[in-house]
Amino acid sequence: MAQRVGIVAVAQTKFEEKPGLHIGELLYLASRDVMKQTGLEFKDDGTGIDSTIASGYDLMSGPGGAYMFLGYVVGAWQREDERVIEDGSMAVYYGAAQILSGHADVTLVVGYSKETQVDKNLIECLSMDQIYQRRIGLDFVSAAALQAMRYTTKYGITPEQLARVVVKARKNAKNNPYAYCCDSLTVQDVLRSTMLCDPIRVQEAKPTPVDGACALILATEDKAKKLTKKPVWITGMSSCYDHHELGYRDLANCDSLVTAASKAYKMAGITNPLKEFDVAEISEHYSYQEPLWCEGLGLCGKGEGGKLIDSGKTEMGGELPVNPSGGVLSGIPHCLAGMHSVVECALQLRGEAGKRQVKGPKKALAHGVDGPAGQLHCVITLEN
Amino acid sequence: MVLKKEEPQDPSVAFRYPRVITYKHSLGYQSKFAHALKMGKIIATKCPVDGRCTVPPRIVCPMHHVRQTEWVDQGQRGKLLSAFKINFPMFDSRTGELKSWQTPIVSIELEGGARMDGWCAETDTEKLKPGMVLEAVWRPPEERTGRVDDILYWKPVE
Amino acid sequence: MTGERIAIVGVGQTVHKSKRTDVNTAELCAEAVEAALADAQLTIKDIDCVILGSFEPADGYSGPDKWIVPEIGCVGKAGFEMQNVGTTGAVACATAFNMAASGLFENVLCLAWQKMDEAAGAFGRGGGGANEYWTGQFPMSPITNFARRTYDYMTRSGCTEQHLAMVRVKQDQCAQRNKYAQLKLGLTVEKVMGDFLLAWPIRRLHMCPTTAGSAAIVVCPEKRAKKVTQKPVWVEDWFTCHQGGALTMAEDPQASTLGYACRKIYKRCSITNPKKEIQAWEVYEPASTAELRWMEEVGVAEDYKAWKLFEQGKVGIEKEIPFNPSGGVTATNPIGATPVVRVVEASLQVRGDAEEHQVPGTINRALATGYGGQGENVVFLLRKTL
Amino acid sequence: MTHHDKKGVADIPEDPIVVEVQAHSNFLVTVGNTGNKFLTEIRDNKTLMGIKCPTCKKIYIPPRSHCPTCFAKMSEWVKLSGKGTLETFTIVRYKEQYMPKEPPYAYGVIKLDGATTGIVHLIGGVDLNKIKVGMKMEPVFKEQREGSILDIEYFKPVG
Repeated sequence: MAQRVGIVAVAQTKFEEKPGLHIGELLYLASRDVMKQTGLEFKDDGTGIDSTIASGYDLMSGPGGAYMFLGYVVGAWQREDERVIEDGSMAVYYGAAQILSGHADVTLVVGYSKETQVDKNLIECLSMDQIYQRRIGLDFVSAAALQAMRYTTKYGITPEQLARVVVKARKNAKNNPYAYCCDSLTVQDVLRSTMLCDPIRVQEAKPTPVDGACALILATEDKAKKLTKKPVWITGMSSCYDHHELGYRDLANCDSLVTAASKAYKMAGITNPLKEFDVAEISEHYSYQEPLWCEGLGLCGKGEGGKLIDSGKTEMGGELPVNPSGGVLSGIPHCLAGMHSVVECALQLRGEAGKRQVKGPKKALAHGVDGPAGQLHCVITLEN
Repeated sequence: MVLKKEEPQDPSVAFRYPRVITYKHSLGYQSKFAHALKMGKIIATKCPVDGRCTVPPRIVCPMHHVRQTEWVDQGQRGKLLSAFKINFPMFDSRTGELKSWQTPIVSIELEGGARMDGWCAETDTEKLKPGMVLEAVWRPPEERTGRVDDILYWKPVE
Repeated sequence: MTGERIAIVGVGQTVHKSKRTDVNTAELCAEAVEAALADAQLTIKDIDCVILGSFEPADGYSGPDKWIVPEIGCVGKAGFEMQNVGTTGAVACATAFNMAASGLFENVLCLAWQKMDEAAGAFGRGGGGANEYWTGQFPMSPITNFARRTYDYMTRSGCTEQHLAMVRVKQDQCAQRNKYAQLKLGLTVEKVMGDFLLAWPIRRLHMCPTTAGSAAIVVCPEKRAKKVTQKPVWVEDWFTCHQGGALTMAEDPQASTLGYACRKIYKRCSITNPKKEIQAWEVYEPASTAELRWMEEVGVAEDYKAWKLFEQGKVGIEKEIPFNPSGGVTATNPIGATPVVRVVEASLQVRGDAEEHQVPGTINRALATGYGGQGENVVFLLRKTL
Repeated sequence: MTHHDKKGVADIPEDPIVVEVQAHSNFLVTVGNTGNKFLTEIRDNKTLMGIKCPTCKKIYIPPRSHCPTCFAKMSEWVKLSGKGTLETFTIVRYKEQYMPKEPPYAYGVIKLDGATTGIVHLIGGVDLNKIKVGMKMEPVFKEQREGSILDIEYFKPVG
């Protein structure tokens, strides 16, 4: 990248069921937090926040045009306020591109999700094509299950290995005051939980419903240095689409993630991700996704995701701790996961991650995913 | 399913796709407004900077970006700003059905300064002059649900 | 601008129709992409980033990009989807501009669409949204919004229904010369005035139709653009000026960010006399009557006097003010794609490729806008030379 | 005439309300000529057809009119036997309103013989516990067919 984009402040709300709060209040909590940290206000003379980029699924919030009545909370009045309808990582991606383009110097990126309002599975079913896959009733859960079955059978990934992913996530979440689920699960507890959609068990799927919001402020290199003593730099980023029809892909691979990661690494000059990154936050909506996405991200070879988990390298204190926050498996709302990854990575790089802090990290890897069985991936690399 | 058994190639297969999504909207800060409607009151949030009252209530003032926490009773009467009739059927949000709306839609500036829309009892738009005073007519308390249509309509004050 | 200067190197749109039974939504999109690539003389292999704009409530999808991206051959490419209600297509264009100017990509494809023949039973149903609690309770629609706007305009300006009809007739005359336009009706003032009254003073002919159509553009950074085409259309500046529910129509019947956005963008581009310095206008008017106020807000007419220009016959393709030479939104309205169609048409004007509806003379600068919600506008300035 | 009834306002409760709202939709879905050909072949002839990319030579099912990777317009139809191999499957054990039948039931990706891709569909005609990856599968068609992907009732193991 020609110049670096800095993250100057990050915020998140506690992730939990919040039936008492309006969506706008979620946006308010997260956005005012980052504004307070930086002292920035909504200004149109170039001395404050120049533009806002939001991320949230429309049909999740209301029957259509929901955001039309929310933008004002994050400063839409006569100002640039745009919305990415993808996982939150894509909003960060676009926010950084907007700064690189010179169109904005300081951008507020916010993500919101209120799963308590609507059946998440129904909305996800509405992402499937109407003619074939939606007609047979496929949704993201069953699509993920098809991928899980293919992946585990092709490479001999064991249920115990996958259960360990959940145990690790919940254990890490205990150190995260914002996490929703931080129970002391054992491998046996996971394996004994009810089967949701073979081979995915209830405890291996993202806890739902959860509400919450995240916010970040991005700035040009110059402004970032002025706004904070601890800027976190975005050094590489890319997204990539895969086929929509599950039958068009080999579900045991995640080609689009491989492409997205290689583009992002090239920008950041990363050649050995496992060695070079000190911490990673990966969006795993189901347990099988951690080993599979790790393969796609080049943290291990093809089919070696299970072994990577066994090796303990991804545990806290390991070579590359994956999801010190507990990640999506500890309960991050749908479509906020990727933005949460970036927020957590930034906290780690600033040394502000509290009890979940990894020791002295220099480089971090954030990942977001959207679409059935990981159709659209986004990879963002960060540095302090 | 609207499928014509004609030429296999030509008429495109088309089908209807009915779906119902149930939303459980958290009213959050707006809850007070809903409670007020049930009590037969219209209240508005007030901007601490310029004192502008807004209905529907807003979390922050859109122009000044400050949190609005003060609520102000807007009274039962208002000044007519504009009125117009619609001659085409539109969806009734209570039933989800198409409905013909016979009464005009009026914009009103309430006594407290907030502006809002409502239905008007006077169907002759010729008789509705900007500036005239209208008064809210409410549903009986037991029928109120905390929605804006708890106000049945607005009637001109004699 | 510190990033790269950018240009539109290819534009494409479908022939807009009220109904398309031969293609599904994804295939409809592919038609515009094919057209844009052909226009740019590029293939899909050249494209490295794809930005989609979907007006989801009318698509019945949550994230239709997942289904559409493979149909346009973009598997393996970077990209994402944008949505900002009515301004969706405009925001998608702005996003594509940002992506190209960021220096991360060489050829960015921007696509938006709508297949309104499928959307009659849309989720939205007259407002709704997170504030469903408020808006869903009145039967609000663009028709009621523009009835109110127009009523208010007439009270303030003194223009009559006759003038409103003149605007519609002008749009129809333009649309008849645009081979992509949907409605070509051969209207007269009498015909418009005798049309079905939806909500006074809005008649059926005043409102935009429902259209099945799509539109796409290809954007490149400066160096690449000069290689790709002889006729790059330079993107001078843009401003997505939203208001996010800050004002309801009850609070301000003329709520609009267009004037503010134009003043700001004119200042940034040192435009002091827009009427002279901008030679073609593609301004998003969901109702023909809105064109009057929009003309005033963009600065080609004095406040509340635009209707006099119609009386004097000064508006038209070969006239003093070439406003919406394509026939505008009242002739063609594939919602999500409508703002992209504005950008496409403005680009064609700048290039001199608008054929039958080309504004005579050199078009150095054109202005295109997108409209959405209750008065939200996005403004684009396109130039022939840098 | 303004009366700021401050006391009155303070008396109004603030406890949060959750409002239930139903959004109805009834979209019309146009399948398009390409999908139409595919579905009518299933309806009228119980035949599964793939579509071939002229440049990649890949054969896709279900069909699209453009190749997802090279954007070539596809129009060459290839008749398939309908038989294939089960590449992966899952058994759905939770219930949602949009599901085609009562859980538990199974989905699978069937890699069809003669095609580059597989197709996702329901798996039936077999004890759910006996479904295995690698099984040979064949389609079972409904008696009453109406031109939908659900005209295939499910895929079942061969034999």
